[in-house]
Amino acid sequence: MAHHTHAADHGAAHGAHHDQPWFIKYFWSTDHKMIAFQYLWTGMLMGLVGAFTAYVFRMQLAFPGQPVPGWGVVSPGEYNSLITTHGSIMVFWVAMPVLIAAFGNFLIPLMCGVDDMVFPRLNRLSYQIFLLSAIIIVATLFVDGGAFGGAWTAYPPLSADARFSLTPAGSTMWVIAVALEFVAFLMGGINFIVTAMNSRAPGMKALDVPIVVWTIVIASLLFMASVGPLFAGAVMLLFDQTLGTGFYNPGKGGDPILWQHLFWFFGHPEVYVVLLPAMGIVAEIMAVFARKKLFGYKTILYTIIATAVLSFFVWAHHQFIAGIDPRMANVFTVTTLLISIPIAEMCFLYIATLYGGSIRLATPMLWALSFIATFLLGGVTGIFLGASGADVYFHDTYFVVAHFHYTFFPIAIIGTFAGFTFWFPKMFGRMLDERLGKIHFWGTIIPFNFIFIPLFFTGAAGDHRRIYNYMNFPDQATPELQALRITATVALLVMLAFQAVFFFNIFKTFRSGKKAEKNPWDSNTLEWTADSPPPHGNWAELPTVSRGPYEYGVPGRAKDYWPQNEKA
Amino acid sequence: MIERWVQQASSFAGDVDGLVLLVTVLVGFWFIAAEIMFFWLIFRFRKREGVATQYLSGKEKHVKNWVNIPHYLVLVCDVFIIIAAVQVWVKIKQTLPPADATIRVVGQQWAWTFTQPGPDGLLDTADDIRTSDDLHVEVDKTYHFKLEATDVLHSFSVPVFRLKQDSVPGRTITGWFKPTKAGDFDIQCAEICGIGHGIMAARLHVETAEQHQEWMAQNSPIAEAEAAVSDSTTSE
Amino acid sequence: MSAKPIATTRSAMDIPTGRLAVWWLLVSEIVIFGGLLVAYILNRQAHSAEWSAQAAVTDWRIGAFNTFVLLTSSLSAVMAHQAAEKGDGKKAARLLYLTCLGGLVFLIVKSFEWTTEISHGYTIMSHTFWSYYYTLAGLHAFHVIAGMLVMLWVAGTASRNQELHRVENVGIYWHFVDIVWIFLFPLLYIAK
Amino acid sequence: MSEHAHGHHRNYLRIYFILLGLLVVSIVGPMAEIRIVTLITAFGVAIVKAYMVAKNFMHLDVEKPIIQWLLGIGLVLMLILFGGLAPDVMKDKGHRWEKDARFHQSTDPGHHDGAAGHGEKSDHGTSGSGH
Ligand code: HEA
Ligand code: HEA
Ligand code: CUA
Ligand SMILES: [Cu+2]
Repeated sequence: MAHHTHAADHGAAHGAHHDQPWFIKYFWSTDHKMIAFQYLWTGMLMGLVGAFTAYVFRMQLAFPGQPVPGWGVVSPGEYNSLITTHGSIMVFWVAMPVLIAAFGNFLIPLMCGVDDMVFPRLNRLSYQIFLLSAIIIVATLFVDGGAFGGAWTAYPPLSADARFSLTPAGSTMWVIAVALEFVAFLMGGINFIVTAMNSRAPGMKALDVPIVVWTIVIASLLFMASVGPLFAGAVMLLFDQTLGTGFYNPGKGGDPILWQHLFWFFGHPEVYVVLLPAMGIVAEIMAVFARKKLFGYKTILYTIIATAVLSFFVWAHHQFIAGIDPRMANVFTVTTLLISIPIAEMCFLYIATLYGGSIRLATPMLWALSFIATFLLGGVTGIFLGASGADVYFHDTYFVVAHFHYTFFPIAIIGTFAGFTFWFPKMFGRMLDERLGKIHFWGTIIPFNFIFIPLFFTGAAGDHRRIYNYMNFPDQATPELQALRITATVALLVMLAFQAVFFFNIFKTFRSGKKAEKNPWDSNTLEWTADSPPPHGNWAELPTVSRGPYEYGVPGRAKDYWPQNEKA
Repeated sequence: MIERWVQQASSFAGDVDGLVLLVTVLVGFWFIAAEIMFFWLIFRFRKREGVATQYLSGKEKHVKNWVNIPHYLVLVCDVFIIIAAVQVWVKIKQTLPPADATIRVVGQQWAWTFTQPGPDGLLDTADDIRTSDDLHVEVDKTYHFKLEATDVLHSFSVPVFRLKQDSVPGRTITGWFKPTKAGDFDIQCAEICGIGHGIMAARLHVETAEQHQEWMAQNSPIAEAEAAVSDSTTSE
Repeated sequence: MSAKPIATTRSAMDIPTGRLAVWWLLVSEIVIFGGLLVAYILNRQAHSAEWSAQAAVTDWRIGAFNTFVLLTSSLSAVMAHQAAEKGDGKKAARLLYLTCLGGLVFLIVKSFEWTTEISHGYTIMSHTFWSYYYTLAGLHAFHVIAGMLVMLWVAGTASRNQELHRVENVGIYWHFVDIVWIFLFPLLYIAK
Repeated sequence: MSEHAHGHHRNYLRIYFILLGLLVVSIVGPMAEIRIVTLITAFGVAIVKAYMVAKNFMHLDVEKPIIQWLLGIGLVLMLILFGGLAPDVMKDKGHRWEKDARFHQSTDPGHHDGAAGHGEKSDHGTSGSGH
């Protein structure tokens, strides 16, 4: 048959590509590693945009009405636009592209021992659509009427009608950008899943696959299975905005709550879509730097799957008080609390992995460990919100904001830095400076806690979200609360200042960093058997696999690690 | 817990705070236990010369129980939290104790309108009192509210009551509260509703019976109309 | 770059890569159409009498004819697959062109139907039933167009006896589009 | 297809004619205008038709079980979505809420502002509802 499936893996991959024009090399490449870098740098740039918006609106909150350096006075409309853009960008244009697309693209072929993704051109197209969506969302900041200001959740009728939102161009562009981003990730997701399913190295059984590959694949799957209704919903929203249909307009027989369901049916799985890859990255790093086999690889895998399954049953915990049938809240309280079970197990297993290890606190490990330490707080504060009776009070307060930054920040920033510093030698062939790395680590992690711990308290004290100036609310306009708000903002400024160290470190390493060997961390997984950086095609001869990824400290061996490809 | 920052001024505020306290204790315990264990392990198994790492798969009984037993206990904690949460929820949102008065609360961009019965105690009659951004209620009376919105979503949030409910255009949502403490408090809009969301504040005045009578007498449209001589009462 | 990466040719799951990808594509399509259909059905249940009055306007004969057209095109698609399996690329291509023709007839009929309805004042704005009607059928028609384009491309290569496995893959997609219509037909035309 | 056993030959034409027959049933059945008959003939038959296309044309029956699972999961998710939404979107009156009659009698394309009642649009505007 024409597509007989076991085409022999005829050794040598494509030769290196010389003398390509730089546009072809950097923008038109179908090499999975180059596409990973495109996602990585774009995500990083978008991270800076997201950080800048956070800076502007946090300054406004700490010093209401004062002009913000680099922006000017923040009007109420601008405030809404800023937080909406911040939330949307951080989730869809930073967390997703970096954690799933950048690490997924880079790691899946390398860890599975193959030369590329199964559909390289689809992969390239996926990035291009993503880039287009990123340009559109950033452009909204400059259009007439300003960027969309209806929050990243975009609840109609506010989002559906320019007469309510007052951002005619911004809200339409927002919907288009988000929909395009979904398309890009659906394409990418198919690539990731099929590559991991079908193209693994000979000998690599399902349970020999590193956890991070599992998590990225399951996350893609989760995305794919949950985003459909919202994609349809986004089309409907677009029609409501541009054609005047009434899908969400009660005056025309539509229903605004419908959107909320469609959004959260996707939105809740989405938080695990970004959580899981970060968890996977952390698992890899912890195993390597604790020199330990993961504690219960299989159980970790089951908890990941259980989390993914349960995540489809909890969505309405975001809508407890949105006017849904109150009896439904009880169902969702139960499911929401149940989801703490697999995640608690996962955390416990990670902690247990440290037992009996020989822990080296290199920069990537510091990031990985701090992920666990901080995510735990984000996780347990979710329980307050999942308890419906308490959510009546906490809903839409800063307690929620602090909760999800204690999850999102570890995931999108800490997890990213962990993975970035860990795989940097493989990606770019040079070793980052450890001392600068540690300065950057402490300069990020300490201020992080000083930003968001105070916000738990302002939230508990009744500060609502998306308020541009608390001085309009007598009970909230107290000096004590203002002091907390200022603390958060100042900590943010400190954190932002320390990011300079990070960029300096990259800059310095590219100029004069030490060359990286193939396997600088004495790691087991396949990517470390390729050159640093791997050439086009990754290996001259594709590897085969003889064992699982976490055989550290196997008794009776001279070395404390045992690469997956080494013959027994 | 919450009462340290925000007063309790409704009959169910104490229930919510009790629930929050329960959750704090239960998850707080596990949070702290997990963190202590975590940092201790990092310290205990830091890299030392000549000490090799151990090879454990996670199936060994003596170590596995360190994960399994806490895991079951967490499940038990979950059950307690679910029971407590549902109880509080049912009390606030599902049951509807008999009302002494019913008021209408309408959110619109960007103000709250409150309609309450006048001296006759009935809503939608000529003596209704309408106020904007000020809600006067009497302490220790049970109120039902009918929550509506005219344009976009808003959310009727009264922190001192521990009460919050979105108002949805096209729906009338019924709820209740019973003030227990006199004083003036914030009402906020808790759902983003456009550029005025940040100024959509109202003030809650919980009054004693006498104060409330007095306020009603002063503000009754009938009284005003009578004072303005014969003109018929156009209550709108 | 033009040579296929080894990744594409491996098959650890024992399912050819292309076909596996099409199945995944269909999973994501199921939830897209599914979400829209769920919204439509719920809304229609909520206002059943009022919406039925609107739905009475749609012409079941047109819907039935188009169902017939799509079923027929599915037949030719599956026969193209059969021919491709036998290695007869030329025949497969001819059958694929026939399938495309089916798609074209479907679209032409649809456009007449829509023009008539719009000229009678039933536009996407006039009632929420019609909003769903046009969105559902429009999304479906969009898939028909996409399927036709891909099919033309596949037929081109198949006629040179290359990449014959693609005939099956595009066929699977086309049958899915057919199935969606099988459900849209009663939902939009029959239930009054 | 090698191992992908299409070995037993299907008579596609026969299946096609059965499908056409079912199409006729789904048109004729509802003409009786009996609700239950309509439901069975229109929607029940649609399910049968879809099943036949999936089984015979898409060859799902001889596909790897994992594929059947995947598609099945997609469908189950839609049922979950339906179940979660039904108590809100499908009903006019729920526990503690009802949809406002003023909001859904009209098919008029005009905006609902006027119909919504409860007073004039706020004139507070951006100037604030100051305290
Ligand atoms: C990746 C991000 C992420 C993650 C992982 C989570 C994880 C969880 N979230 Fe969070 N959440 C968000 C991101 C995230 N969330 C966002 C963005 C919002 C707001 C969106 C918006 O409105 O803009 C939100 C809002 C939100 C709400 C709605 C609040 C409201 O608006 O009123 C709720 C309510 O149930 C909730 C609950 C939970 C729960 C129960 C978990 C669980 O998964 C946590 C499980 C983990 C643990 C429990 C920790 C480990 C366990 C132990 C240490 C054992 C001890 C535990 C017990 C005894 C239970 N979240
Ligand atoms: C991943 C998600 C994410 C991240 C990381 C952040 C980061 C931050 N967020 Fe954000 N936030 C959201 C998601 C996120 N936020 C969402 C979804 C909302 C809700 C919006 C809404 O209500 O609609 C929100 C809302 C929100 C509010 C509430 C506004 C309001 O309701 O009025 C506040 C207030 O303080 C805030 C503050 C901050 C701050 C100070 C940071 C700081 O941590 C930012 C610091 C940033 C950096 C330090 C960037 C450094 C990173 C790089 C330089 C890139 C590195 C990249 C690579 C290595 C590849 N955020
Ligand atoms: Cu009204 Cu916010
Ligand atoms: Cu959630």
